[in-house]
Amino acid sequence: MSDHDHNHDHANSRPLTDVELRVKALEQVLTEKGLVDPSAVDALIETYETKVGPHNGAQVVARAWTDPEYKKRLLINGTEAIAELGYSGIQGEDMVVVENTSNIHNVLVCTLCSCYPWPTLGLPPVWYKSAPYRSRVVSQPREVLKEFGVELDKNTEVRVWDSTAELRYMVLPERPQGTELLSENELSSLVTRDSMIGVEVLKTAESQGVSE
Amino acid sequence: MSDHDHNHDHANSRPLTDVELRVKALEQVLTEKGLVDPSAVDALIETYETKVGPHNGAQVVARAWTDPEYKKRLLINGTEAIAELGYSGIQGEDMVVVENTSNIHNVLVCTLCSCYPWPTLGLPPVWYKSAPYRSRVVSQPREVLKEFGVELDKNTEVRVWDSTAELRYMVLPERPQGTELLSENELSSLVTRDSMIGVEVLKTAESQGVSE
Amino acid sequence: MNGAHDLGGMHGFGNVNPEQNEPVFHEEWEKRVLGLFVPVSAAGPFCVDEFRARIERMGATNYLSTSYYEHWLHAFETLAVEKGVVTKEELKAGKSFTPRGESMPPVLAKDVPYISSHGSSARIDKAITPKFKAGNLVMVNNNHPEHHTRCPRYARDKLGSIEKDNGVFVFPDTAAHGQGDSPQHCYSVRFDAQELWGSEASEKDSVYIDLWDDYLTLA
Amino acid sequence: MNGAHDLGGMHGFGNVNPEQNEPVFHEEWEKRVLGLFVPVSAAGPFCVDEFRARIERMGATNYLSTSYYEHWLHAFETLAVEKGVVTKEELKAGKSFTPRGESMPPVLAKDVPYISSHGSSARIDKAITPKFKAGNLVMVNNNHPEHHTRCPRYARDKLGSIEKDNGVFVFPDTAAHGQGDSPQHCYSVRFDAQELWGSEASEKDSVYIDLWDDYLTLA
Repeated sequence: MSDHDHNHDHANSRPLTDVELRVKALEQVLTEKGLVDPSAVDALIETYETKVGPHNGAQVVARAWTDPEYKKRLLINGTEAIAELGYSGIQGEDMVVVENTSNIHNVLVCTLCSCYPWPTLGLPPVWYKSAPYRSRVVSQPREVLKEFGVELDKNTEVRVWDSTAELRYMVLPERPQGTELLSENELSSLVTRDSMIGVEVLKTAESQGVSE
Repeated sequence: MSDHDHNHDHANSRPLTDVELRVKALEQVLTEKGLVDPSAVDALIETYETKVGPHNGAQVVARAWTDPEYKKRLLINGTEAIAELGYSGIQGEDMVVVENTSNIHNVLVCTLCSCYPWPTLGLPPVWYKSAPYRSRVVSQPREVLKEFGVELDKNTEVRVWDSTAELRYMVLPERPQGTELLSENELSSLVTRDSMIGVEVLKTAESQGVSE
Repeated sequence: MNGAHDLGGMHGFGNVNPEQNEPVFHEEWEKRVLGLFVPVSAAGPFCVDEFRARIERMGATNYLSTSYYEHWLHAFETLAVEKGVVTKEELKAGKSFTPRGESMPPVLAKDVPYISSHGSSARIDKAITPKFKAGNLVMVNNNHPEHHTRCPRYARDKLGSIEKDNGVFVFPDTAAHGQGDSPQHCYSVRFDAQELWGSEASEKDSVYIDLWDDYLTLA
Repeated sequence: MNGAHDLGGMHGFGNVNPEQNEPVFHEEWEKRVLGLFVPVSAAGPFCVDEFRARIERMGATNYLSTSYYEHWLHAFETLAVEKGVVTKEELKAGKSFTPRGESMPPVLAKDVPYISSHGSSARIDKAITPKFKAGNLVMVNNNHPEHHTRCPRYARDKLGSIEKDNGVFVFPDTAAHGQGDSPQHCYSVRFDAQELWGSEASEKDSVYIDLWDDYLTLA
């Protein structure tokens, strides 16, 4: 897409779709007007394709699991504690971390659009942005979680967080049993994106076969 | 559409649309199975294209304007009073007539589908079945009425009837001023479909130029 | 079902655009669909609640981007298949693959005047004690069933008053899903517009909604 | 605006179908749209509330049948035209018809790390008296504005409790329409699931929603 002279996709030489033409036109017009520098667009893409992603959030979680003082700071002021590890910025300006425990299960949604904590989780997956998830998880969280393979005890309290304002939420998942001997680094490799959205409960290290 | 042998519309020899093909297929399969007699389909179409329409409701209104006893019966038991004039049946099995007065304005809608009193008003117009009308008239009746040219005094009471059950409503519009000398027949020619839905207020005979 | 069909109070659909001197039908195929209503609902018998439930499950974009008679066509096709009257393959091919049945005589043209002028009331002639009487204040239950219901979303959890007892009627929530008529009283319930839509609505205005016993609780 | 975007509690959209090992982007054009967010919102400055309001006005079928980045593209095009940065004709032609401007320097690649890691908080550093404090019971106002709002329809007229005061934030309802920031407190408000969805919901469950002073009344 950095070649703006032709209306063909060179990779497979098919004609561009309407939406591709619209994107191209917008970038082209703004570039000609000197309002967009395509290399800044490239830099942003690279940032969210390679640097910012759920591995960031996993570091935060692993630190919280291993450092009780950090965890305390994280739950009191998520934004500052997350920034300690170098993660901050767009769509994570005001972070709130909610903790899963043996009897509380938190799950995140944005029913009105698709708000998501970019600095720690990266860009949201398609299902998170889709009508089925946004419509159902807020009214039928247990059914939706079941579809994700999470069967909650009826005595577990489910808390759904609907991101209607500029606060961005992140779930601190429960540390799996049997991970006492793992290092912070090993722990972070256990932490999945879905566990930080709250649609996955992390398995013990053994059942995941992580300690190899 | 009575010729089922070709997938072309003979009137303008264009290929049939998807929806036309589906209708044709449904009727054809059911006819072959002996479950549909196409001449019964024709008879139903003719009924609602030529016999049943707002001229029926207009007769009911004109009678109510000229016969106080009839009006009383009409407002107490719409179904029976309307049947006195020979109008009854599908989508009018249980009729309720609501009366517009100098300070009450009634208007009909079916927010959930498009329920409508067929025996007196015929089949509903497209706008009545459309999302703009169904979504708005129930929450912003005065704005919608304004778009229809009806400006209501702020002291007028607006009653919106949402046909959520099998009752079918019909508005008895106010008899226009200056129509004292008109016959029941002349009066019925003043009564419009929209006035019986409640999106029109009938003008005086003079301003309509009906008495010629 | 909280679906796209439940349009009361929604925004963003634009102005009402009435067509001047609108014809009864705009297309020939619309006529056939209208005309098929009676024969199709006789062939593999279904009630109006089953019919509406099928339309509501079309999916939001499909529902909103298709017309009234396309909704009907969808329901006819779906119900004819569900009731075992036709197969999907037959509808696709436009021809019957099994011999003509003997058992079910079709509606005939000569029956049409009687049928159209009699219809089929959903009223049930059964003495059932009403839960409410005119003048009672009632709250609409705040239920959000996934099945068919005729309690519009905008009325839920709202306070109204029973205007009139309409009598005993088939209950759509069960009838739509082959779970019986559950006959019960259906009332005309009056709601202040401000109760439904907040203080921006006129205090003079009201909305009347027909609601069944099972939708309501004495306030 | 009671629009199709306000999806909480709606039915009929089917199951959630997560894609295994989903890539960050599925199409090349999606990357360009993501990458344009920062430069475009700097070029003809707009806030996130203006952005969301434009998406919500796409129309229900358009909104529901297009993807996240198509929503963004729609908002970019609409806002760039509204803000006078480009014309519709230019977008159609894919070329600029007026000379390159001098006044507004574009976002440069070297600025990207700073911008992406700093963002732009909607928090306002202003001492404003909160209307509520943690523990207060509040009713969500039953308003149905046609303009942009972040009060979801399913929460209106419902009773909740203030869980936490998040501080002072830009108010979306005014900011989305160029009517100023109207800074006010925004709270995390806790609702019993049964209050929102009726008795079929679990009595153990709750929903937390962030709501501003102007959406709430002390119960």
